[in-house]
Amino acid sequence: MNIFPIKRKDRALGTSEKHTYDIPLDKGSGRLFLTILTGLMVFLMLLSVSAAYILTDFAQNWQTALDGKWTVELPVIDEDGKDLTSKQIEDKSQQLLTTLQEFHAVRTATLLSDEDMKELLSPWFDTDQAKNDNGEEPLLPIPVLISLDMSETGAKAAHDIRMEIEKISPLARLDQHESWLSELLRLTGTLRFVAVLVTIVICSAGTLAVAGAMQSRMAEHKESVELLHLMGAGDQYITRQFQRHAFIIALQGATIGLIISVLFITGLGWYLSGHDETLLPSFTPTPLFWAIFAIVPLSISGLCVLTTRWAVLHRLQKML
Amino acid sequence: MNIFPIKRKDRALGTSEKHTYDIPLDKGSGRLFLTILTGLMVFLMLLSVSAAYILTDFAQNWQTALDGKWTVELPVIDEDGKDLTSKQIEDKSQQLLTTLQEFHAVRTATLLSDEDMKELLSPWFDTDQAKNDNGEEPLLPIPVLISLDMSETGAKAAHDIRMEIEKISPLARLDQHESWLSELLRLTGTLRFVAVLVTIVICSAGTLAVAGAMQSRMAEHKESVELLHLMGAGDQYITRQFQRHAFIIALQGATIGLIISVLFITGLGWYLSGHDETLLPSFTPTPLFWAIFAIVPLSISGLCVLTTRWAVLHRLQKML
Amino acid sequence: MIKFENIGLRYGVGPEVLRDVHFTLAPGSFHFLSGPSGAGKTSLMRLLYLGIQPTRGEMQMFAQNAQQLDRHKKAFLRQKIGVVFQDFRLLQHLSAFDNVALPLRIQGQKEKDIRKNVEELLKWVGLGDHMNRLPHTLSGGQQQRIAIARAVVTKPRLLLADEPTGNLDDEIGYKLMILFEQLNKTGTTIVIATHNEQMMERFRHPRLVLEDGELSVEDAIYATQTKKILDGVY
Amino acid sequence: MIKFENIGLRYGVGPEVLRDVHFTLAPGSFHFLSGPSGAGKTSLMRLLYLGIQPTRGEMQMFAQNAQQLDRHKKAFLRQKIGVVFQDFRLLQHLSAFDNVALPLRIQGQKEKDIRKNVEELLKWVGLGDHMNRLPHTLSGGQQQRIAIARAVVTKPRLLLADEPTGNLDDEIGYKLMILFEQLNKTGTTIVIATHNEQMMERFRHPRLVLEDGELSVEDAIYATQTKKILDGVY
Ligand SMILES: Nc1ncnc2c1ncn2[C@@H]1O[C@H](COP(=O)(O)OP(=O)(O)OP(=O)(O)O)[C@@H](O)[C@H]1O
Ligand SMILES: Nc1ncnc2c1ncn2[C@@H]1O[C@H](COP(=O)(O)OP(=O)(O)OP(=O)(O)O)[C@@H](O)[C@H]1O
Ligand SMILES: [Mg+2]
Ligand SMILES: [Mg+2]
Repeated sequence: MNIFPIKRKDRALGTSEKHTYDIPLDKGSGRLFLTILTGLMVFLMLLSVSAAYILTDFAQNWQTALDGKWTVELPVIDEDGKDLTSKQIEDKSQQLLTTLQEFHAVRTATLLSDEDMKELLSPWFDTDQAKNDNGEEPLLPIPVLISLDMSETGAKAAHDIRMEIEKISPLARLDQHESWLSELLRLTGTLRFVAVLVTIVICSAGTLAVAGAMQSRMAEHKESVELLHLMGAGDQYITRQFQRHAFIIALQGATIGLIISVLFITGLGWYLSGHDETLLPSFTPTPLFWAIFAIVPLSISGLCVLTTRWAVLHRLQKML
Repeated sequence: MNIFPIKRKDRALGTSEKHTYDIPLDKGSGRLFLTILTGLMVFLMLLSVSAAYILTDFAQNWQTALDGKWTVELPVIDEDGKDLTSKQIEDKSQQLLTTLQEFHAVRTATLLSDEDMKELLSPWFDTDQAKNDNGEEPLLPIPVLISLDMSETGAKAAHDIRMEIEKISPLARLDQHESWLSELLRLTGTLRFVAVLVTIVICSAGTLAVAGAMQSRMAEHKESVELLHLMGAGDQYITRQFQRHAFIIALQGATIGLIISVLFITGLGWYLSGHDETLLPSFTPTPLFWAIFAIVPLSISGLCVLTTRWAVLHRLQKML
Repeated sequence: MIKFENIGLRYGVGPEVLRDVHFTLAPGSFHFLSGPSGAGKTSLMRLLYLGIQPTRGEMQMFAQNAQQLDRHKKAFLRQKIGVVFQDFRLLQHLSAFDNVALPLRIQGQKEKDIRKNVEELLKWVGLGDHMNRLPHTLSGGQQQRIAIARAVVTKPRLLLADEPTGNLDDEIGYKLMILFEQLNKTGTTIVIATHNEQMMERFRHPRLVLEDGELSVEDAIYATQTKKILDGVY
Repeated sequence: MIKFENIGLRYGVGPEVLRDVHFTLAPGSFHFLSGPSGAGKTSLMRLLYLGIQPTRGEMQMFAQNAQQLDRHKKAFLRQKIGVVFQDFRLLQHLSAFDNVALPLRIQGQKEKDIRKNVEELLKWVGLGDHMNRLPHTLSGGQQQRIAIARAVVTKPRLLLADEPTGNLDDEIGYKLMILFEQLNKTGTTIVIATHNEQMMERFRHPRLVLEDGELSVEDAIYATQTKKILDGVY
């Protein structure tokens, strides 16, 4: 009973608000905690899931761009370190090309044109200038590259090709891309694994926290819950109240988390695009990527509701 | 009323524990929050205060070590870039030394011996080896250094000295240490300022949080507080209950914070000492430094108690 | 309808509060439950509304063994029981109206019917003007009337009232007793725990008397003699 | 000792609960306060124990203007008043003993004296075996007796009891009335709000009757006639 009613006019009048909850879950301090918790869960989850997604995308890019693509590299110097003439280079590369095309495992072999080379090297050298300043020849001895599209990438094919090209030029080198590609793929695999792990940890911790919070809310409103029981309310009826409460709070928290993550990821993308464009493959968000941003908050809300349901039912079972 | 008493044998028996609080402050969820809060406050505060302390110590070290110490540097090459002979070096340096010692502003001028030089340079070069491999001469042209202990460090003294040494050797250079010393001092000043700022922010935020927590605890136990009032309990009596509660919790939190900080700082010191001994001046904790570790937790506990006192009294004044 | 056989009850490891309690309530019967303070009236009520389990003995309610019901059946059975608690147990954040409407909402009735029934009942108990007030702004007697209204609004098959007129003046107390009588005429079995001798004298109903944890049943006729004398007074 | 002049009270913007209340209580007097449920008995009590301020009028208590006291004096004045609340207001985490000891501890009495006094009083109200129990494990009547013990343990100069026997059987109710009478004989001014006609008949004391927010004082002699008839019954 409020014994200082004059001080609070509205309460003193005592007209209550619209009936929404049988149990006053919408009041009390637990609310803010749960909102922040779900917000955080959604934020971290979105970060790790989108990181995993982007990594997968990168890995696929690298894989499709480079899988089955080998390269033969022909330096433009001879064994004694002297520069070859244009004629010599032309001859050697034509020779290599024909030899390589005869291999069964090679689908096509293409000599990379100057244009291709320029593009390939542009991030590292100011290739335009290098050529123009000295007329025909570039300042640095740019090697001739022959790109191979392989139908077969076994060790035998590699061995055979190596044997052949050595005959033409001992300095020519076969690059299978494999070592650094697999390195990169292993790295992204690890990162993806970490992301999944983080997701799992967040989910479990969050689930436990939600369950704990709900059980403490139940303890707080024990008397009301017992009263509802004694009036013949089934477990479902009582659980629904908590579920609704959890759903509203989770949705609020999830929205906040979603907004923060979108801002964060957009900001990060903007920052990265302004800096090292060449460092990472460019990533264009697909519809599926954006779908994650709808699915994650909804699933977390759903998870919260289910957890609540489980926690409340579990506790109710213990009551008489 | 507990209507499921059979399930909880102890409660059902209903014998209460020893009477400690008129208001059941020791129960409920606010407790953990306050403990963690004070723990965090103490931890952050200890970090920033000891950072400020160590920085002050460093700054003083640098100041006393370098204040009033100038250096004259004489390169061992002539104007055309050719190495000077040992004789030439000897002559020039003796000439400089005598000239410098005649200045009124110079207290003493000392030629740094080879030993001194070796020690001075040891962090950067493997000076021992440099000398031994090539007999007498070091690999790099190590300049001759004359250390000056100044009784006066004004701009005029600097100008006069510069004029004189230029006459002897145009390449000789006067190093006032001032630019990098003042740079360093400005940096430590900034850091110290940041530390003080952090301390103030933590204190204010913590104080507000404690006040808020206490007022919400009061709201939670409004009925009990009102009842005590109606029984004739004065504001002091009620406030004492909250103060005692705050004190116990704050002390617990402070102890936790203290332990964590000591572990943290010891760990950090151990890590740093294992790595770059030359990067930072060594720091030996003085008794005053350790006193901080006693004072900060106690002051924070005191602050919590005072804040609680203020918050509770303030709220009580509003009651009838 | 209700049959207690050899019921014993103890709280925790305390002494037996009820011992060898043995009685039958016929459908449509009306009993007073009396006994000194601390005799176990409220405890017996708790057993009847399935708030606790007896330590021993057998309880039959609505022709079912009450100790072996599953949760669903128990909830269903409780919907047929209306309870006025000794300490009211109103939900403090709900208005008087919502407190009374609660059992109807739990039973899933239509909101339109609920409004009509609840408003009518609240007017009847004299709280027509206070329907939207929160319990803590009402007087003790007004709160008790809400508790009573909440217990009878579902027209339960068993009504348990624990000291339902302790905070009410005689006039409104008698008015509520007449409400109980009317409910009883429509077939509701009623048990009222009370200390109010005057009320028990005035309304002739058999009494269950608890003394030292043991229950004895006194017939209504016993009390008639005294009642005639009192009838002259009022 | 207590003088109300033209006192009016309204809660918030609601209607006036008390209107032009006007009365004087002499030191050592004993009054019943009656009136239908919702008449304003508890509200008048709240004014008397300084739980609320009147909206208008003048209140004299213990020869002081009660509306102009500073906080310290108010606390001191409240220590001289014992209150039995209609809803008990026991502290649920304290044992029966500690609940009763609380006002003595607030007054700063010695722990040894407290123990002796409280134990004696609890035995007297029949709770000697339940001293270490928490309130929620006690029956309604037992809780009410703790509330009464807490109000009288300080031997207050003014005792306000709001429906103090609503949950008690007649026997213990009369025993407690005798406790109040004894306290009254030592000089305590007593006001008891009650609906219990029987009790008011039996103990001849003047009545303050609240009706429609207005107070009238009925003398004890008025009730004597009826009492004689009743005396034959019991
Ligand atoms: N939850 C509980 N835990 C332990 N003991 C209890 C509990 N509830 C009641 N008791 C004890 O059981 C006994 C009977 O209590 P009960 O409330 O049934 O009495 P009652 O007849 O309703 O009394 P009253 O008329 O005062 O309400 C009392 O001695 C009481 O102390
Ligand atoms: N805190 C409050 N805020 C608003 N109205 C209130 C408040 N407390 C009481 N009232 C109203 O004031 C009127 C008088 O209440 P009060 O509690 O004084 O009655 P009472 O005489 O004690 O009744 P009862 O015998 O039922 O206890 C009632 O109509 C009640 O609804
Ligand atoms: Mg009872
Ligand atoms: Mg009242």
